[in-house]
Amino acid sequence: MKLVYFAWVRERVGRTDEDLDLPDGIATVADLVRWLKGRGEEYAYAFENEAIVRAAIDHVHVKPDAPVLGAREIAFFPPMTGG
Amino acid sequence: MKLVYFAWVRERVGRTDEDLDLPDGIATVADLVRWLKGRGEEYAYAFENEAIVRAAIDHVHVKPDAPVLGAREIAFFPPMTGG
Amino acid sequence: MTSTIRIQAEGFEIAAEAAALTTGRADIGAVIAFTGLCRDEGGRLSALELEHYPGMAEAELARIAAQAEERWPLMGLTIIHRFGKIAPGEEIVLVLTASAHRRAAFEAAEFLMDYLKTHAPFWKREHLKDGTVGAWVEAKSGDDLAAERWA
Amino acid sequence: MTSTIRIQAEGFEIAAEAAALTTGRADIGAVIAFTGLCRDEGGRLSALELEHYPGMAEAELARIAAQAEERWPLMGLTIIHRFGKIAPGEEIVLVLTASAHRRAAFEAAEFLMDYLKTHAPFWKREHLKDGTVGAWVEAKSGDDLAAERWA
Repeated sequence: MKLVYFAWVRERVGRTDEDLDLPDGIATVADLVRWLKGRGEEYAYAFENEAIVRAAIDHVHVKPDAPVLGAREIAFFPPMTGG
Repeated sequence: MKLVYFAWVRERVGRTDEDLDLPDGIATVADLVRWLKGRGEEYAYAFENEAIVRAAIDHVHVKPDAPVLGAREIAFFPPMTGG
Repeated sequence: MTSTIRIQAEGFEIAAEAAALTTGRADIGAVIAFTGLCRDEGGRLSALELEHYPGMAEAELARIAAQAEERWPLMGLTIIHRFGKIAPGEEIVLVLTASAHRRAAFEAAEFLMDYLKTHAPFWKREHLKDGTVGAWVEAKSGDDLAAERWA
Repeated sequence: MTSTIRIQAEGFEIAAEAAALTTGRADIGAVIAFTGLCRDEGGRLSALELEHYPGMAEAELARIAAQAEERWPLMGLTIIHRFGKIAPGEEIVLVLTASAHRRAAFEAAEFLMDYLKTHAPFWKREHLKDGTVGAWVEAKSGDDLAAERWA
């Protein structure tokens, strides 16, 4: 599965994207975040305030309880500040 | 005193403007309208629905009870349809 | 504040008017340009003819503009209203508002248009495709209600 | 309905974009052009840098535009959002709405801007006059509240 990161989430994680094989038991975006936080300090820092980081699956905004099954690309980013 | 007319009020009165000496006893715009209506059919027609005709004294919108004393120019016109 | 009010027979250039408000400054975050156009009403009209009250029209637009400036933190404001015969598809009116943030610019532009429709001494009459002169356009009660929102 | 959505590094011409919506038709009565500009924040900023999520940004603007079209009787709609480094005084975003009457055009333009601010995947960071890279701009709770008005 492809993960992509933007703005300060990207800076904290230290990469723009990565391909990861998820272990069993990761059903939702929230599960994925919990697992990522255990992978290293950079992830723990990026997701230290889980409530603020937003997610999108295949270019569509989703909530933490969204299922990740079948996702091709999951993105994490701060609240948007366009316009 | 100068009176000016616009749009269908002008068409009904049959003139764009006129200079009139008002008789005694005309204190307000409403008094003026009542007096004008007695001056001929064209005025009676223009002001047949008094509630709809608007007035301005010296370029400022006024209500029927506005005093005419000191006015240089009084205008009568239909509701505005600009913009 | 840059404030421009013009009543004219000629058309106008939105881009030039917007540039006049914003060029050379970096404190403006939002510009609204409202353009009112002449519709042909389903092909019925050949033109709208706009009559106005010279002198009062300028004074009334200036009063409406001053109210908007008092009410919102504007950094620029432009009102251009045309008179005379205007063909379908042509511009009738331009209202520009500039502010640091979008809400003030949006609200001021809506206020200006609502007041202009109900307070500025302009009257429209229809010219029909068959060559005849049609009716005077009637004022809409919806426009009065819109203006009352700001009272 | 004429609907144009572009995400680009280059600037844009409001007049050309407005003409693309209105030229050759006579049923449009109102056009709103909202332009969002880069402010220097009291002389502090040398630029804003806009990062975006390619692919999702286009998809999200298309979704927001479709919602506006469903909600208001629009005859044309344009959204252009820039990315990259933008200097104070330059344009960041353009939203155009066209309708027969002004209320629909005003409401749709406000809706589009409120949703764009809170839903379109763009992020701004400051570049300071002293040559350093400043902070990421924080989302405003006021923008969330503005977007919730339409829910």
